[in-house]
Amino acid sequence: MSLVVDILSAICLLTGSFLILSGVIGVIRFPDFYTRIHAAGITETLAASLILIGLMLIAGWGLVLFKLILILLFILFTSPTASHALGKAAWKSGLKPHGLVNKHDED
Amino acid sequence: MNNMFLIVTTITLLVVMALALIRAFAGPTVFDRVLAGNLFGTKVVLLIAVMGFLTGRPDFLDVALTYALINFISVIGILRFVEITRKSSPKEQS
Amino acid sequence: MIVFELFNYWIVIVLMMIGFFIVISRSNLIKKIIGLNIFQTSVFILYISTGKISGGTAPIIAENVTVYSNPLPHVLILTAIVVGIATTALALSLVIRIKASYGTVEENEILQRDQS
Amino acid sequence: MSMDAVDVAFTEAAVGAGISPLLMLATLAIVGRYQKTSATLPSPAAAFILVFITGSLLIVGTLDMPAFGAADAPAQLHVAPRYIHLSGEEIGIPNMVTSVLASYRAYDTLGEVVVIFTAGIGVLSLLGFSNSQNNAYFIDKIIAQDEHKILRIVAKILIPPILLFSLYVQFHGDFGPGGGFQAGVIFAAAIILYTLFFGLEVARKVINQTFIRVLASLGVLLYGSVGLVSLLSGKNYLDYHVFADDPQTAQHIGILVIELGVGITVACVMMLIFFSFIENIKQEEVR
Repeated sequence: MSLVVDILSAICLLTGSFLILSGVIGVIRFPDFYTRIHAAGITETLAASLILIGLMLIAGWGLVLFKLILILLFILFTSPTASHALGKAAWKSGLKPHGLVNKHDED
Repeated sequence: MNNMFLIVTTITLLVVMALALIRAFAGPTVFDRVLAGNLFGTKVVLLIAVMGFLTGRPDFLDVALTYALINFISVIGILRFVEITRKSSPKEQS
Repeated sequence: MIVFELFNYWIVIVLMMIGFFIVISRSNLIKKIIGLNIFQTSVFILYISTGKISGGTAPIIAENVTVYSNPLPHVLILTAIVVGIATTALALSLVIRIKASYGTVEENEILQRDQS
Repeated sequence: MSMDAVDVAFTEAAVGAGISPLLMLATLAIVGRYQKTSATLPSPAAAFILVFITGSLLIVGTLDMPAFGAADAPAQLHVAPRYIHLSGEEIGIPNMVTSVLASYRAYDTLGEVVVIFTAGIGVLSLLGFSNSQNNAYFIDKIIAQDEHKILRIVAKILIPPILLFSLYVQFHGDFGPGGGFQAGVIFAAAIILYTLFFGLEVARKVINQTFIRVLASLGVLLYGSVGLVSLLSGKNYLDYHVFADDPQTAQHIGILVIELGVGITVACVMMLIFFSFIENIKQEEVR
């Protein structure tokens, strides 16, 4: 039983690590702000949840589990909201997506 | 056995934080920098949680929780102030 | 190996010198305050790192733990951080007043205006 | 975390990541971001050389410092072992940082709280004790232009848990990381989040300005009067043993009251500072 939990938590941790790595590579490599926010926003939520779930599996019952669930809830709430706020603020400030810029310049 | 995976996760998190810092320095617009800062912040939350388990005292998740909250507040606040600064000095807007 | 024994002081010094450089080489008062903040942070790290005892854990009493790190620097720095933000706020409000009466926050422009 | 300073990490997380950059940005918003940089001071090269020399001298100076983590460094030898070994029995709470902060060195902490309070008064007197009769804050105009509905809803969901969490931090400081300083800052951060989305005008209605001014002073007074009570009962200043017969219970009561005073003062001063910063944001005149 404990071995199964260990393996599950290891899988969760490793998948989470892979996802954040891919997310940050997207943030580094993508050409403009909106694609970057896409890379960061999408991977961040799932990766953070996976890592926290992996930790929960290690933690077992108790106050620690409760706090981890609390952190997970907060991250699930705040991370998409922050991404939304960023995207909206960037759009309002007049930042256009990569492809659109050229079109407008030519007009 | 479990520790090994925790260490792997920690190292990945550190690498990711370094890469996010690169974007924060390079980012052409202020929003790129805020995005990288947000990314850095969530990674710090995860890092504190993982480190708590790694050092064997997972009671200290309070710090991670605080960081998650405050990180959100400061990202939102920074965006608000970017907006305010842009609107309070209209002549600089090009 | 001396590098691993003293690296905490070196990190502190590098950080401290970055702050110092900003303070003496920028004329913008807000940048100077940011430099002072970096300097202050380096002092915090210096204090905290002297409190560490290898093999010890955080100074919260727990079972099966005998070695704790030194709680005294933690107390000093804990209060110093909050005092630091309060004094930073004071400095920033001084900058706001300077801007209101001089119309600039550049140090050399303020000096020029004083002399003329 | 690798230096085991949980409480400090807590404070730095709350202060360094939240309040401090927001204050900087508020100042930038007031002062105007795009200052023309006419001429920097003489030359960066001279400054760099000076910094380099100082840094090298300091590094030479570290060579005979005790090594990182050494258990026999002078800092570990004198008063710290007493705190570590006896605080469990004398104070009876697990978190040594709290027991040193609020009991052994309560007098120092009183000084720090007074410094924070004084800084708050200084900020208020520099930026003006406006009693907000004019209802035209610039930030309210901006918020009215752009309501951010989603963020408002999320803020409404998040603020009560944050306030609750700050109370948890306040009263759990005896057992885990936390205490008055951190709780005050977190509380203030929640109010700041509220202000940024619902406007200064509304926030001023929720948090009465005069009330928090009085409350900030009451926090310091609470702290000081604890000391006065013990002084009048014939013990030393801030000696908690007058509150109960059992020394550990007495310490518990004393620490609880003192942390409460600290928390109230810090929260109120941070809110006051933030309010007086953002009410100074104005539309820049076009010259």
